[in-house]
Amino acid sequence: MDTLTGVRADFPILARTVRNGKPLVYLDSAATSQRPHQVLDAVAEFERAHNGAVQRGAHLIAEEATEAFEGARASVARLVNASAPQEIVWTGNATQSINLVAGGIANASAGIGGAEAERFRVGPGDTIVVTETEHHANLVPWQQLCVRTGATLKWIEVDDEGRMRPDSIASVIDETTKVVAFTAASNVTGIVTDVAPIVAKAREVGALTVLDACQAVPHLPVDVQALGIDFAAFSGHKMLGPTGIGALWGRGTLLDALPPVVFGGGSVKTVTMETTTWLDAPHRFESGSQPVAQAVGLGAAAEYLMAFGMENVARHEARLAQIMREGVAQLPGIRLLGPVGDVAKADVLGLAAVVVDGVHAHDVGQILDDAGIAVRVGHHCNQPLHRRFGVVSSTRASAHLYTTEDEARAFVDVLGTVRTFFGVNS
Amino acid sequence: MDTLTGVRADFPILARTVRNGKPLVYLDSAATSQRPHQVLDAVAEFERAHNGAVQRGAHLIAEEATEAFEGARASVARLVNASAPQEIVWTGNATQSINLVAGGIANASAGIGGAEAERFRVGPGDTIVVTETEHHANLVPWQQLCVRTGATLKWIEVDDEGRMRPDSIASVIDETTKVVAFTAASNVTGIVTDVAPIVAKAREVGALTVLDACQAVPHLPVDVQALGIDFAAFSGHKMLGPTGIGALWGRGTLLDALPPVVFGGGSVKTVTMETTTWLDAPHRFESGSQPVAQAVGLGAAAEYLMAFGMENVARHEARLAQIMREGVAQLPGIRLLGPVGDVAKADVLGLAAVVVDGVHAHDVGQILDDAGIAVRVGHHCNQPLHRRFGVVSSTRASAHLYTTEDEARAFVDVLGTVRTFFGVNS
Amino acid sequence: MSDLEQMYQQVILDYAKTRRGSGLVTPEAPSVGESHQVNTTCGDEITLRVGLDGDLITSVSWEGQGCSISQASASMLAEMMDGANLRTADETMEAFMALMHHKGVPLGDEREDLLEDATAFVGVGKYPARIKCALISWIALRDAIARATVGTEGSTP
Amino acid sequence: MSDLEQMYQQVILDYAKTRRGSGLVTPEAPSVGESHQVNTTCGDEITLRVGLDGDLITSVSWEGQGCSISQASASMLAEMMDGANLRTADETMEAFMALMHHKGVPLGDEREDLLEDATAFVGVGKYPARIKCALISWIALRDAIARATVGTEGSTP
Ligand SMILES: Cc1ncc(COP(=O)(O)O)c(C=O)c1O
Ligand SMILES: Cc1ncc(COP(=O)(O)O)c(C=O)c1O
Repeated sequence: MDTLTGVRADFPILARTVRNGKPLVYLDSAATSQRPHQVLDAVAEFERAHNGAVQRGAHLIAEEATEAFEGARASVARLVNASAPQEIVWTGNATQSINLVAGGIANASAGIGGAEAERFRVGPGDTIVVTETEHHANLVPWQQLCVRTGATLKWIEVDDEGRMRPDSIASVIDETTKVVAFTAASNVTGIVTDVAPIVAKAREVGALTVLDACQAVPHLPVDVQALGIDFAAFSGHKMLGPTGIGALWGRGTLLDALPPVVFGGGSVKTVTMETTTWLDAPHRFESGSQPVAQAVGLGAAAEYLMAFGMENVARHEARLAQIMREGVAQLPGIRLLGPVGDVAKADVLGLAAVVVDGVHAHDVGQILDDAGIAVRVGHHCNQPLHRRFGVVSSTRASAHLYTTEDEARAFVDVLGTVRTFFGVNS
Repeated sequence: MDTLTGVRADFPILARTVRNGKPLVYLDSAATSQRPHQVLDAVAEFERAHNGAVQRGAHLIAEEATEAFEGARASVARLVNASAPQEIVWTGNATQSINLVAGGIANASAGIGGAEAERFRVGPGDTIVVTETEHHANLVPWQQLCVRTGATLKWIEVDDEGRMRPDSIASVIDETTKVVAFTAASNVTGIVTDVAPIVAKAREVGALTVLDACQAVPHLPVDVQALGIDFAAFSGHKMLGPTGIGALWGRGTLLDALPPVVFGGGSVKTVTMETTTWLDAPHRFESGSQPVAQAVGLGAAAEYLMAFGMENVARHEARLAQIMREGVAQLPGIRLLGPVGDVAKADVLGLAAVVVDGVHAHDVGQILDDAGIAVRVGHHCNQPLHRRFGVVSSTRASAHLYTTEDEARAFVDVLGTVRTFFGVNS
Repeated sequence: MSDLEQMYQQVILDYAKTRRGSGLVTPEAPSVGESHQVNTTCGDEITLRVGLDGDLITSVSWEGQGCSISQASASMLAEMMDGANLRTADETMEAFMALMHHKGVPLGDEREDLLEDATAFVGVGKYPARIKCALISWIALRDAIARATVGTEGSTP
Repeated sequence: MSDLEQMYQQVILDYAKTRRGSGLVTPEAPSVGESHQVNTTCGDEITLRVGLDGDLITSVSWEGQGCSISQASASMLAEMMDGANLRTADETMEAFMALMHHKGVPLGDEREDLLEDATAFVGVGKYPARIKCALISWIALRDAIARATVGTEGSTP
């Protein structure tokens, strides 16, 4: 608890008040997290004193900027246990990271990238596998890859709690499968995916694995090497870092062969009017001036998380998940999406998405907002899963390492008043 | 001069010292500009007090964040005289802005975007026209568009000063031309393009025009409507804004029909497992969590530039160009790339790229660096133009509104000592 | 009255419950127009249909789901616009949009007479994220009228 | 001596001017390897060719353009490595790379004997952006040797 107080003091926004002077209870961290002053200061210090063009200048501040930029890459690499900093590619967000892989595969299939990119080719007869619990960011790029290449999209189905069904994993991934893209943790149910069986099946058939680690890296220990995956995508702004930066991790040998999708300066070796050759990763994917200050901020965020310890983050959030999910389960007329029952044992993130009988998510969110509690309402960029659950939208509370147990309880308490407010007690 | 002192005080980094305690003379603004505290403060204030997920939350800080984000869009729209804020699309940098157009056209040609995207289709027999003075960011995306679609790349040639040749404009753009992509101002010669004849010819044949306005928007008044172009790309970090943000301006009707290139949440209307429909611009291009704090910073930068007045920026830099270019022209054994002679009349940016006889650009840059003068050395992401000039690299000094005449003179003075240092006086 | 109570006035909650005009009907009118709108934040949808006879709105019906603000707005719109003429409809729409962007302050002019019960939506203006909810049915109405008018340009000059 | 003078020592400027080993030759060696490297910052290139006879380097020649640091480095490398055996070459490369990452401080151990005149490059370590310039020919050497060795695996086991 002492540590938690210390942690909260690091986050300036947590001290502010919102509607009617109420203290902010920020429970929208799955959408975007808040940043500690350590991150804000790293960015500000960079901008105030070391801002210069990276990897290009022969002057002092350009050298300082390059050092800060590459140092940040090393920090992020350490956080996810990449085997080398060059396996971390900077992007704008997790969505771009996933599109980089899907777009690179599409480009390879269109003849860009030469012989070394052959291994990424897909076409008619091949299948791309996703799951029914994916965020739009890990669904739409693969739909479009199929449109561009003639490959077929298939998906692993989920059960009524939102868990990927083992029989579906076994039957959907087959010899035609070239890519299996799946989430490490759901932003709606909070379920943490059991990665091993999926990777095992994908490897058996020689398919690439792409992990949407957007909700995992900020909240759980993630070891990309131990997971045995090929690519992992995540976002800075969800892991205490700045907006405007994301990352893709990929195996070095794959990254060096995948064709780029954004073309321009900084990613090329030699350019003539007719043709272009690319640098190795990560630079081949980092065209144009990079989000340098944001990378520096993300590096600071990675250091902050490592200092706190990802195990500790996970443990803290598991406790919050329990408070929220068990609390909600007690409330009449409220449906919890995802695991119910003995949540203490379930592997779920610190979040709870609920559907209130007779009250629309927007109205639920408004009552919470009036109490100073910030949550997300809507489909959370995950329409197919909501449809699978037979609902259009939900109200989601989500925590991070700075969330207190009292805040989790406040969510449950105010949620309990909603049906009375709208007169739908039955 | 009074104003200039006031301006310099706005930029914290200009007060720092570099090698041997010498004051920083920052002449690398064409690579990346510095930011005034107004921009840094806007970003910091946003992060400290208003950070929330935009366009999605129903809670107070999400509303505040959305308002700041969209307000910034309106500021940038005003700076370039877009006819509506929705004509400004946020990207990561100018390179991404150009790739968005080239990639959208490639996607339209691959059947993405449906009937409304038909107008963007290109294929074998069609030509895409660029120029010999393009930055890699406005060359390589078009090369790759040709690889993907079977269209042919052609280019407008430049004369020995680096000016696009009128006869080449007249002959290269023809009935087969679908896109003409060209720079508004060169980052090597500093030449400001005479846009009108190119747009006239492109319109005559019904080709789309894409302007690389990366070096224009930060330094000159730019009115996208008056120019008659279809798309314009520019970067935040070159116009006193943060890294990690760029913008694409496009005509509303075109933007609403161009297929997106990055797919995910926030850009879609309805998503099922099988298929997806897109929102209108700008949102259809803004997939995933956006660079919100950076947009807010760029909005502040646009306001700063408008308050100073783009005419005033241009006038100040014209004077600096004159000092640098006339000064360099007096130095023996030094070649100025781009216009020489009566530079007072020439329409050039406040920059000078030089080649020193017998001394490599890296070595030139190092001597300048030792005197505290930060310049760029290399090919400045523009290999074809350097090749056209028969050189591999050059040393470039480039100014912005905070650059003083004394700094411009210091560059000339130190440059004059380089050949002696390396013993190549002849 | 707190901001929240101002937004969720009883009259709004009542209209949300009664859902006037809900259930699409096929109007016997010379010209018919239909519009489908989506609120992308939450996935809510509305389909609204109008029947026009010259410049008279002879029928307004709709189908859809959404929050209490959007349902109340559609419900009230149907009641007010059924039987209105196009000029009144136009003016009412304008007045309603103005109210939405008035940051929770009553318009304080003759437009309030036009709005009748719809002035109860004044509180929504304090919640920018909810303005879309209140407007979606009105946007659908405008679009449906435009479609009805285009479809019959020849017959009702 | 300023940092700048430390980097641009006379011996470096001299080697840059004399360009030992420049001009590609076709060695009469049992195995030959060639490497092409580009410094993407400035577009500089170098092609370096080695002849190997067993573990003896019998020829080093190169062609390319670049800054004084890169030219001096290639020039000195050619002088030092021509006639060296592979183990010495390896150790010298290692020592040179260590020197480059020593932030301008002499290594201060027996590796300096190995480096001979190349210790003059110590000053480059203070300028991270220039390390690539000093290393590019050494990277080409390592690559060329690797290629020569692979190409002749059968004949020189
Ligand atoms: C003319 C021109 N176009 C495009 C770019 C690319 O801009 P960015 O690196 O911000 O994407 C630059 C910047 O180097 C430029 O000078
Ligand atoms: C599971 C998951 N994947 C992907 C994303 C997309 O992340 P971003 O918006 O940062 O690109 C999100 C965030 O909403 C998410 O929760």
